[in-house]
Amino acid sequence: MKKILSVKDLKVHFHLGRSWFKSARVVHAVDGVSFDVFEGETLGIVGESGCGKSSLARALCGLNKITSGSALFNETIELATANKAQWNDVHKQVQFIFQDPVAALDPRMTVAEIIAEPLITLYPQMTSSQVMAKVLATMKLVGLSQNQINRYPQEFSGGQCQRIGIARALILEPKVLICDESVSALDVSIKAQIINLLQDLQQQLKLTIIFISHDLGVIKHICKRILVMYLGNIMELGDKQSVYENALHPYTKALLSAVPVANPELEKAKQIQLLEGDLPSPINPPKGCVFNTRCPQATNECRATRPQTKMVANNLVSCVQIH
Amino acid sequence: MTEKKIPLLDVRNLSVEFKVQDGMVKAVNGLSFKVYDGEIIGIVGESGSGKSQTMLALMGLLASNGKISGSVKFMGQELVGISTSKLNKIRGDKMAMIFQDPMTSLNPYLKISSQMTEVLMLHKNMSYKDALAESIKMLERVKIPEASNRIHLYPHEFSGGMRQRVMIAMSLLTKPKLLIADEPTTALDVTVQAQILELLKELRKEFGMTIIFITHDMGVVANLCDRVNVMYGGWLMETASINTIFNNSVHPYTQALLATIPSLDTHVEKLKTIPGEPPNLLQLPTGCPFQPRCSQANHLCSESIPLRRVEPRHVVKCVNAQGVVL
Amino acid sequence: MLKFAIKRTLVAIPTLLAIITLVFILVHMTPGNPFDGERALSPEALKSLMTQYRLNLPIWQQYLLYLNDLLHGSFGISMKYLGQSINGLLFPDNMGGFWVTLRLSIYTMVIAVPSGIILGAYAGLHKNSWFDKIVVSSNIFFTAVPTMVTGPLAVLILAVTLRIFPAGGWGDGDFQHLFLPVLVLILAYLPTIAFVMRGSIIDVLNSNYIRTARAKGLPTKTILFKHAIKPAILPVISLLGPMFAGILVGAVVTEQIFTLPGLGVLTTNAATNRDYNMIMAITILGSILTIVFNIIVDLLYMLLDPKIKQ
Amino acid sequence: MFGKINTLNLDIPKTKGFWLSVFARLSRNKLAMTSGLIIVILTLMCIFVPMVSSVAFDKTDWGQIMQTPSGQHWFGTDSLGRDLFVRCFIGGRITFEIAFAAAFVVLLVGIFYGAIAGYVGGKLDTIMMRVVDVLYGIPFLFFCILLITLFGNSMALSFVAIAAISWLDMSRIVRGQTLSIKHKEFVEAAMISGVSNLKIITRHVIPNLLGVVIVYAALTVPNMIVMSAVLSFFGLGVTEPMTSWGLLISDGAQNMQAWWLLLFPAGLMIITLLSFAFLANGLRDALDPR
Repeated sequence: MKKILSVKDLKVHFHLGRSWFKSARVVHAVDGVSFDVFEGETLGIVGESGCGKSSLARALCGLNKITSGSALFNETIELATANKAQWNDVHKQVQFIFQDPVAALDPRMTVAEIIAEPLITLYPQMTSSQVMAKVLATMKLVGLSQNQINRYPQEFSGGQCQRIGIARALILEPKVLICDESVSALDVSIKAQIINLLQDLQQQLKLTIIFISHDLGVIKHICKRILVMYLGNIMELGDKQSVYENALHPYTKALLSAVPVANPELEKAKQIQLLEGDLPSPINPPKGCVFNTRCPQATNECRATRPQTKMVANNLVSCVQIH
Repeated sequence: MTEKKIPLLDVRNLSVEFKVQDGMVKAVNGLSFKVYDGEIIGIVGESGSGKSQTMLALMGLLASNGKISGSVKFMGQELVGISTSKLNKIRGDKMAMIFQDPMTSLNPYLKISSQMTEVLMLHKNMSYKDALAESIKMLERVKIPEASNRIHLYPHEFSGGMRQRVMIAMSLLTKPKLLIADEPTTALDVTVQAQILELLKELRKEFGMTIIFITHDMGVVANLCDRVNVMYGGWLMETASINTIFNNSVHPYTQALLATIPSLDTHVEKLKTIPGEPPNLLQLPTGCPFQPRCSQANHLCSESIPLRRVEPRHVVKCVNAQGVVL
Repeated sequence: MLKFAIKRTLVAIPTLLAIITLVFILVHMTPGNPFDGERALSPEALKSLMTQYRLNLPIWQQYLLYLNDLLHGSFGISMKYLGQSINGLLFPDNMGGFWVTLRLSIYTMVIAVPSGIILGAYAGLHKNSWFDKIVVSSNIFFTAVPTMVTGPLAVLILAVTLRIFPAGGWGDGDFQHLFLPVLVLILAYLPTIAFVMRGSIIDVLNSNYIRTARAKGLPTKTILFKHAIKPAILPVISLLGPMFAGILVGAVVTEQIFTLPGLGVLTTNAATNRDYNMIMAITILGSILTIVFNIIVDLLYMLLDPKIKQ
Repeated sequence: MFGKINTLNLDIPKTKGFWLSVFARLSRNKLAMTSGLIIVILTLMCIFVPMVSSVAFDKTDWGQIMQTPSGQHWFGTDSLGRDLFVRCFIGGRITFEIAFAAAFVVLLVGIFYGAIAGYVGGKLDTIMMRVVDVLYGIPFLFFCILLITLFGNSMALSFVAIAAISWLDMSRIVRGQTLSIKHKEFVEAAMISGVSNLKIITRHVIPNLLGVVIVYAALTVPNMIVMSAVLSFFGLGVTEPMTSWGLLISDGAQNMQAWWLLLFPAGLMIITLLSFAFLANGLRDALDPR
């Protein structure tokens, strides 16, 4: 299977206000992450707030600048050093679905203009009739009816706005779709509609989907391979079966046990591994393994050395204690 | 389980409406349910289902353009239409409430100590010294490290999870009979949410207070609650014990809601969806608000629909339900 | 707290320096010099004047000397009243000049701010009552119509027609003569303070933490005076900074209407007589006052808002 | 871009665009519409009354000094026997000219300066905002008087002086708006569709900015009127025999016993300023009906 994206030791850091009193404070949002994405698969990136999953996703589509490390797209374009022309090429093949469906649409533009903008920008040579044909086809694809074409975003519900956002992304016929918490802002009944839509589109258009979420239930339903992140680092990476059934990393285990399941018998019987304390600040992450401040099995070795990611059973795990 | 004693909370035909520019928003219409002492009851529904408005109405915290009708008896005392001064005797003392957004629910300009001691000094007329000691004890009880000096800090010096613990500690100072929690863990991370849910269960055992827990997350309900009220479009669709709701619920909406949730234990290829859009509270259809999206809808659904008791304490508001009409 | 005060003052110094430099450069960019238009001066008289005003020195030297004077609190010498020190004109010991403007501004602030807060709070608590409508409409009227229109009208009605107050003049600053000018100034600023206070009370009372306070069963008095007062006052305090500069200018305009011997008359004389030094002095004095006042407002703001203390 | 979007052949009705619905809401606001009407009428009178009137604005008539308003002189005459009615409207014309010209400059400089500072951000933004802080430190009246005394007293210069210091508020508001729009997700969506920065500003930032700018523009014009009046109150800017509302009011204030000399120009000014205020309020409500 072709590696559509291979990421090596990627870092995304933000510099907070450089006031000349205090030294510049740096947020280590993504702190050395390596993984590959294969064509046609659905990779889930899961983690709690502040774990860097959004910063990683935004770096892969050019919204955040890559501080260091490499991200090779389609085995040809290196995203860390891509120029404008290369980025335009990447944008044609990698598109992004945002979390807040309404804020992702310009209130002053009609549905037609919103959906057509990427096409008109990246394929200027297309004629007006070609553009309109493409817009109508993509609207049908995502379940929007033709007579909504002249409407404005305020006239739509959350779910419909997300469909418009998806149509805008698909009009370029991308290879990769990055969804950043794309269903988290929706009501339960509407969430299922959009999840099913994404799955149908993936089969129909042979899309590779990178789905970012804090909701382990949604991730389990949609994704084939799961990547668990904590404070800018990868804790565990493996296919759905092995991560959900026999997780190895203590954080993954604690995370899975903390998620409430919609089944009273299971919930009452469950033994929850409570994590003590709060998430440390990404401005000065803990030395050694970043999880050591909250990990029930933390030892001095964890506090000293930064664990290497290694293959154990069929999971990639970065934990010193697991062999 | 027959009617053993008078319910702690008895809500009869409660309706809440808001006057807005283009009409009347019917947030809650004709809600009736009972809550018994010591229960943890979950109120579940999507946004716009009226779950929060019900409790805000009960606590007298509705927006100025809100109108309440019907009856709510708390420990036998009628709350609808009560004067603010009488209500102030109850809320904060026998009845307490915690809210969803920990970042804005505490006064950013006052120290935690002053926000906690004022409750005890008012309702239990304690001195500041005793109130402070009691507050520190309660903060330690909700596992806040070095409570004795952190109590003198300001809210912005606490994390989201810590602040929610402070809110819980503050609400339990006067040992209330009823604690209303309006989505307290929705804004928190999963691991922090688990801490708060476990804390609530321990405190319930220790103080024996009744909890009304409002949420849209069926997993949280399964973890915490004894009984569940399912609401939609301002109506109470079904109320039953936790096992009945999850395993043999009667109302089509409850069944549909459970089928759409991608929970950890679902192994289905494709999620069942509920077609259509959430209800518009300005133009609710006559009769059942779920009718436009319901797979088992028929012509009866648009008339007024009676409450039917399918079994003791399992009440459903649907034409298809078999049971004695209340 | 002190650390913040020092930091805030240090930040203000470059701003003040920039203003002084800007004004200095503007003044010295003008073609020719102020004396050539004057009555025919003999060459030596002209030369001695030039040296007296250091105009013969290179410009940067003049600038440094000027800064040095400023540091010693002297604004140099007037170009109209040859040889007379500007400080004497600005700060005469008969309480005229700058002191008049200062008194007017202080009286206005002292009366307008507290009453604005109280009236605004009352209007905010009784939304859409007749009193609230008065506050809102008076805010629209008095923000739109400046002192230079309300002033003369007040004189026409109260002084000329009804003869309750003198039409102008300082009369050694007694109540009689001060009432109208201060009234006009208060009317120009009190409605704005009240309107901002009204808006902020309404926002605060709709906030989540006030809802928590009500859920705790606290009496209305406690909710208002313990929980709501600080957050409600903050927007008004941040309004006072820019408002002070407005009041300073308002006082100068009012002095013109009521012919009071304040900065106003000094400014007009300096303008008509092209007394550059005096205009420069007044502009820099105005800037110093505005910046000092902004520092005070920032410190006050910081006192109330714990988030800024760290 | 929009050229390529034509949905005409699909005969789908175009729902009311943003601006149409704003105008519809505005026209329902009686107060705002009447204020707009008053402003238009006043502007027309300022243009045509001096042209059409039989008496020239500067024709002194020693026989008619200080006449109370009469059939012949509707607004009465001033200390030189000149007809006040004509002078009020020639004064109005000058005041409007300065105000609209200064407002135009203020809007242009303010929007441009604010948009760049807001969009580019970083060091440039801090520098540009430091400049604004410095200029804010100087009370505007003294700065204008300084400029006029130094560079000569002409109408054109008073307009430059006012504009030179009034664009500050505008630039701050526009900067704030640009910052908030820049971080909105639809701008990021445009970025990852390869849209150039310039196109993002013209297609996404400016249209979402116009609402606030229009409201503030409707407030800038009366501010300019007041500033120019204050300057002429100090005898700067407009010089005799030409006049402006500021001069007329300061004349009126000098000889109070002739009440009409003050009442008519002050009345005109109050009506104009209030009309702009109500229009601005109407625009604000129409643009974001919360």
